Amino acid sequence: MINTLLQGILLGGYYAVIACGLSFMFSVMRIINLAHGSLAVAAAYGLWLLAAKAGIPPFAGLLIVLPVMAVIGWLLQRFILERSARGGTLLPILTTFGLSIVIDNLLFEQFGADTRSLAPFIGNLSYASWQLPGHIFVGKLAVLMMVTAILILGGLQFFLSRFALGRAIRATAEDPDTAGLVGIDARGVNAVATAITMVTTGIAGAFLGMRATFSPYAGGPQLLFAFEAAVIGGAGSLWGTLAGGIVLGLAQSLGAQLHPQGFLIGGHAVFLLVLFIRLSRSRLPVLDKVGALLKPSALLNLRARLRSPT
Amino acid sequence: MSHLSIRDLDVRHGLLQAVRGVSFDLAKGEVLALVGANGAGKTTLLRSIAGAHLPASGRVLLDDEDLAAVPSHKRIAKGIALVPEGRRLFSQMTVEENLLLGKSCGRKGEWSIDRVLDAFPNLKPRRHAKTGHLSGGEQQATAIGRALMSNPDILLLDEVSLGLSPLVVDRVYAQLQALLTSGTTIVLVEQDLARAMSVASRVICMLEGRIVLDRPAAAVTREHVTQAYFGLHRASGERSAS
Amino acid sequence: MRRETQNRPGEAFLSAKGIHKRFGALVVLDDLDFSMGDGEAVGIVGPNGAGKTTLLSVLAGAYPPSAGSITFDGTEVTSRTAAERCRSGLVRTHQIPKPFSGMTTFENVFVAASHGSATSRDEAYERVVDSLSLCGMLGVANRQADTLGLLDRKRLELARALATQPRLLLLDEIGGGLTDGEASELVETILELRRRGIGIIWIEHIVHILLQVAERLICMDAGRIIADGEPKTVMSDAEVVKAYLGGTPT
Amino acid sequence: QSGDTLKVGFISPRTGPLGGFGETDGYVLDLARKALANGLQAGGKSWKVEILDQDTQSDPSRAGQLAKELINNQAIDLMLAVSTPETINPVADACEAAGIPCLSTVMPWEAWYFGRGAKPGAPSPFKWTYHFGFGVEEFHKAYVSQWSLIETNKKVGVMYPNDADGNAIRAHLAPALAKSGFTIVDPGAYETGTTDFSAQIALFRQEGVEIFNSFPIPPDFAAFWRQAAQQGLTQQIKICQVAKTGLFPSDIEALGDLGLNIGSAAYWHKAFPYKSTLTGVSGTELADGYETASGKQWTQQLGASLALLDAGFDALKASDDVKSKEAVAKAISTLKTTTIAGKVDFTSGPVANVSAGPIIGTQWVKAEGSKFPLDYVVTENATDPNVPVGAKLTAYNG
Amino acid sequence: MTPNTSFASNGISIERWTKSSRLALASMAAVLALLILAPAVLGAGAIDRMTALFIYVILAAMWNALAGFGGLVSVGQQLFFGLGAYFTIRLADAGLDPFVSVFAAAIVTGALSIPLSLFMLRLKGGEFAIGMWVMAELAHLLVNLDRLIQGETGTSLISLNVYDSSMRRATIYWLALTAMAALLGALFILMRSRAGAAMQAIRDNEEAATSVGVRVTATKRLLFVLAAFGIAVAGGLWLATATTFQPKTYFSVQWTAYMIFMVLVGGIGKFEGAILGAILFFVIETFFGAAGVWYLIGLGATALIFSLYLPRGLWGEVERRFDFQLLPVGYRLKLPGPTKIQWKE
Ligand SMILES: Nc1ncnc2c1ncn2[C@@H]1O[C@H](COP(=O)(O)OP(=O)(O)OP(=O)(O)O)[C@@H](O)[C@H]1O
Ligand SMILES: Nc1ncnc2c1ncn2[C@@H]1O[C@H](COP(=O)(O)OP(=O)(O)OP(=O)(O)O)[C@@H](O)[C@H]1O
Ligand SMILES: [Mg+2]
Ligand SMILES: [Mg+2]
Repeated sequence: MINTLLQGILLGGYYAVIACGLSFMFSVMRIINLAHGSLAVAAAYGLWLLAAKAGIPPFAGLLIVLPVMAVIGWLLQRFILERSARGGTLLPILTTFGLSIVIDNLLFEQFGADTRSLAPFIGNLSYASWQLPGHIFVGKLAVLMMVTAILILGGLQFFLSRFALGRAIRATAEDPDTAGLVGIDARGVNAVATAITMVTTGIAGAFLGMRATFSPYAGGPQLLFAFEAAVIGGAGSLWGTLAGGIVLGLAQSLGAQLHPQGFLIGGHAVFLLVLFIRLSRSRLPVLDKVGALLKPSALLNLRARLRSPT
Repeated sequence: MSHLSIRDLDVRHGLLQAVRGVSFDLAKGEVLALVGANGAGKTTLLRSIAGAHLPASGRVLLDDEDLAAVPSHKRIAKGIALVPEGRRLFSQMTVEENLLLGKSCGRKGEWSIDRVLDAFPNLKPRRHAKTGHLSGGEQQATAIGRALMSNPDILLLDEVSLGLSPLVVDRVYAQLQALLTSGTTIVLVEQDLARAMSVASRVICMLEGRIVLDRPAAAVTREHVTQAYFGLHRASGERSAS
Repeated sequence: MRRETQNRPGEAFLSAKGIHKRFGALVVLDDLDFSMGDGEAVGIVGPNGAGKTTLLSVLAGAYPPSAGSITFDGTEVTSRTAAERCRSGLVRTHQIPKPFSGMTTFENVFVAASHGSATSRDEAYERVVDSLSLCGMLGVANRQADTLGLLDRKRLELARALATQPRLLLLDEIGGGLTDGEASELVETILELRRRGIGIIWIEHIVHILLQVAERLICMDAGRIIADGEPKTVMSDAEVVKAYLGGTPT
Repeated sequence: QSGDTLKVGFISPRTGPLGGFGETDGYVLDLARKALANGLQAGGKSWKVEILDQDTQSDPSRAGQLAKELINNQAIDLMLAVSTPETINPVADACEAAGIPCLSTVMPWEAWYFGRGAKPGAPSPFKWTYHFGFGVEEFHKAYVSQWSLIETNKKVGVMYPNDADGNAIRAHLAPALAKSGFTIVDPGAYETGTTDFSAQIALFRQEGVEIFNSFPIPPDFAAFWRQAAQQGLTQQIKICQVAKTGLFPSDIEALGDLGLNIGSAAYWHKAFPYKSTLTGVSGTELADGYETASGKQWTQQLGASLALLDAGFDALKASDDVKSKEAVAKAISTLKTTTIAGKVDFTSGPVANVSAGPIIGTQWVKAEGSKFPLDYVVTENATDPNVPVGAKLTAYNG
Repeated sequence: MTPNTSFASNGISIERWTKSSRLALASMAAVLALLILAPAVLGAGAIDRMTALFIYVILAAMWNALAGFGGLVSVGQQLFFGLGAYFTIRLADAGLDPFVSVFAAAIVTGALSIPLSLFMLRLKGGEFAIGMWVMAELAHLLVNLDRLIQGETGTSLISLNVYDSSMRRATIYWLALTAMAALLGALFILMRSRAGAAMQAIRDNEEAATSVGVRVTATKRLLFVLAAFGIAVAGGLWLATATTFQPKTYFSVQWTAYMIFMVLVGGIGKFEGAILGAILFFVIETFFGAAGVWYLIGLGATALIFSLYLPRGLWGEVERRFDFQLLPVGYRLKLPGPTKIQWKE
């Protein structure tokens, strides 16, 4: 049981990493980015190319791939997302859907259908583990992902709420015209925001490639988990995404305990349950407290309250 | 030398011409009351000065520099700040964050969050509330505060007192008075004529996109303005030659 | 055209008892009692953030009170939705206008006319044209609502509310930003509604307009009613002057 | 002109997630077209042959649409469909509906037969569609033979997904294996796309299984097997026998060191001693030819696709009237031939419309002196003794 | 259909039809009538393709109704597509005639969508969109548990095999044609009705809609259930044409992606837009489908380019440029003469 819980939580760290960039776009910039998975896979291919053809190990490869991703993000915003975001919330769905098809198939055209993985290039990290008493194994890569998730999501949350640029990003996302009127260079800020997103997407791609295998069309299946984590986490909160990832991971692990096919069903069912409880809070006072606890921003408020004397 | 000058400005919304051939000059420290009926084009005019809406033709000059190619976020860095009609706050962000955003352009000056909260004490308890949850008046106060945070040279206020209770209106006007002494130029859209003329050094009345009256405040009576609203001045060539 | 009132003489047309409203820890309405008779015109003033709009929202059913009950025309409506209250004749306008931005002015009002009370389509058309002309919006009838200026949006709020054939109209700051001439036309319109027997609750900071219509004035502060009565008396009440008018009684 | 032209449809997944299966089809089709350049002799007449190859993009809906398009607009005389239920079943259903003979291979025949609505014991509901290749029985034979090569406790941990192969295997293979003396530890079906397998791994560890058997798609297996290594399961596994994943070298390469010594089963291997009836090439010639032409390592799909073409054209040759759909269907139903992938015999199948084919135990080992990192060796030959065994099975954890 | 209601008193009238729109409606009716005869003249291939087109039109129109008119953006409409097909298989297995099953299944799906709506319709924006997707996944997994379906293997609607192939083809064609015509007609009437106006109001501002008396939940539910029903019909018909039921295929998010593509390319919120989008998608698929990877890349690029350069979609652009509507659902007020903006009359 403890093992199940532990593995579930660690799995949550993986989901949180995968969801991070998506959540950033979804909750901060209000863009449903259907190309998120494809972009992550593209980054994984970048790392694979460096590792397999140039002998640069993936962790070093990140030093090359992440800046490239940032530049791609910047270009993406300038030439694609900016235009489409102006047309409301729906249009970016079409844009990023189109983008994902283009990316997937270009990858296929370039790399074929072969399954690839970054795991062969990182020694035994992909399956190395620490053994705890009670036959519990903790995967090193899983811990690394969890730590990364905490660092990225925490760092971004801190950046968004405490830094002028972070505030500018949020303001621009809400109303770019008015952002201009208060002196924010909306285009620039959005391009920076997308660049940040793409860096996190690049990291997601790296872990995706190290944890399992990928092929040109591998982006889609990961997308739904990422969305679930982001939505459970609640709009506007990146910490929430971490919580969302963990809730999802736990639900799946526990679901698998109940019934072998319960892994996916458990995750989906808990996702819907969380939404339901959140909705019912206003109607059923009993659920009020549970819902408030489930809303990850409650945690944040608590922290804020603890910190500020008022 | 005029500080802000508008030359033959035409602004359109699609087919509709909202501002037609408007020209005027403002000296530093002047307070202009811009009045006119519903739909006269006041908001459109202010927005095109602030760079939020591009004019079809004509020019906006700041200290003789043409602003045509200057986007809105750079105009505020040059000192032109707008309190937009309808507040346009960032509703997901708190009062404090909205005010801090007013500092984005990086202009130095004496306005700070504390000073804004002193000017609008009713905001103090709502400092960490999201502005989307504020009352109408609280929002308006935040919008004014946000513009002040950029320490503007030229402050454009669209419907300043809209939604403010009389007590707060008094405070706003007291603040404007204080700004005047520090040499800020102000353009004020205000329907309460008595109020507007108590601070204004000049009154411009617009009708259907045109200026139909432009006079020093001292030389204008309530009747003049009221007549101008209905277009009675058009024939008598009241437009100033400045 | 007006619907029959069911209430018996002596009973309040609209009454709210013990209304509390909290948003998290913030108490916005604090044990507030309020009632009014049929066809009455009540003005509400009060400093910013006093809870006026919140009171209106609770009365109209936009959100439920944290505690308290509301009866309208002899029926308990506390748990009714805003839409149900609207169809029984209790309708509000929004302080910050909420037009149906993708539809034309005409269509905006048509939705209200055809859903606010049960009617035939032709009757609904009739009512749309009536309220558009009453609010002077015939000229912009075919304009998409998101191209309207702020004042037209406010008028649209009024026209939409009118088209539902209300018996009690809750108005939230529809007089701000009007020129003197426009303001007196607005007063005329409201008086016309009064003549048609429609009751009015009107929140307004432009006190002199309000006084031309209101027979009774309420001043709120910090979620309570601090003065209630004949407008002149309320306006000169010391507490009102202190909290609201700031030493310049009109 | 259609009077003397035979049109044959060939549908396979060349792009999309199943693209690995179709990767070699271009090469195989080239060979076939070359062999047919001078026409096909059938019924005492020489026919011009046109092979109309189509790519399903791995999309079953598209597969069905393509089949209809070939039937309706191209008036094909015979349909060939290859690789995975996602490709074959929609095509076969379209042919069954339109009355066009259809021959297919490379998916367990149970999933083809029962998966399309046939009921056990009842007469075959299919008139126009035929399938050849491995089924559960062959897996059973191959596994029993392979797993007896190494001393184990005969405890088998199985991971069968809730899909075509998985369900057919669970229903029929597991009981058969149990009968042959193996203890089956089955945590139950899992859904593809599962990313965490702690529950199953814990069970296998607890039960002390030494043989592992699975029918996963590559991403599922990679996630599972790394986790198994992480949690110490792999150290106790002596035989890791996977199907589906491990068909193609890239799946195994992606596993890094963990991929070495994984056991697999092949529906074709270049060591098969047969020659293609259509092109005349042998197994080694086919594999080497492909490696030279493409620069990539040979895969077992080469032989399977070519075998389908072999069988299809053999049936055409054997039919009384190639232009009669009924005659062609009849020729298939009585077809007896030996393709590059072995025997095809519809007269003695396990059920009507099906001819069972071999599946051979194999293993992925580190390659010596090759430009490719892995070598694919035959370790047993129970289902087709003609195939030479090339190497001794090495223990996974050995 | 009262074309113009006049207000005799002051010469004001409300226009709902224009000359061109009447003509358009008449010619649409004529085209539909002609299409009935198609199986007698066209070849089998053409009939099959047209059946696919009709199904696409249904899908696009339903998604457009939901998102374009009701503001309910769902990425999970494959839920109903899959359920429509699944129940068809289930009912046919129970011995019902396969063609009858298609419509019975749609009714079952529509009925199921009612309790579902109680929950889903309370979700907003992105949560609704993703929530529907999750629902679809969940339904997919649950359907997989059905023994008849045999997991991802699926099964086939072999009871159709009793019909002779040309008869079967023509029947499916006529069913699809009828379903499309009926659903489009129902939708058009609904959108022109008062409920239609209410839906658009809800889309634009739910709170305001409630405050003027619109029954928000009931109205949304009407649309939700209609869309569920329509898409389930499409799913059943698709199954009838394809025979094979593999859950993964029918519950694939790709179906919704195609709906989004058709609607946004054609013009969201425009009745004509959805139809045009479906035709466009169909044409692209028919002519370039064989190009494999490059077809898919082209499809993606088309989506991209449209979203960037023609954000209103094809029909939206036509409407804007030429200011005319063929199938108008709105209202236009006609005044007797030029009127000035006045506060009061
Ligand atoms: N986005 C828009 N699209 C089309 N027309 C517009 C738009 N915004 C404003 N207009 C029209 O332009 C004209 C001028 O509007 P503007 O808002 O500038 O007037 P105003 O003087 O500020 O009026 P108000 O007192 O109502 O605020 C009006 O007729 C208005 O309806
Ligand atoms: N949804 C909400 N969440 C949190 N606080 C709210 C919410 N709505 C209103 N408030 C707070 O409740 C108080 C009363 O607001 P309300 O809008 O009723 O004031 P008001 O009297 O209408 O003021 P004004 O004259 O400025 O319009 C304000 O302090 C406001 O910030
Ligand atoms: Mg204005
Ligand atoms: Mg208010």
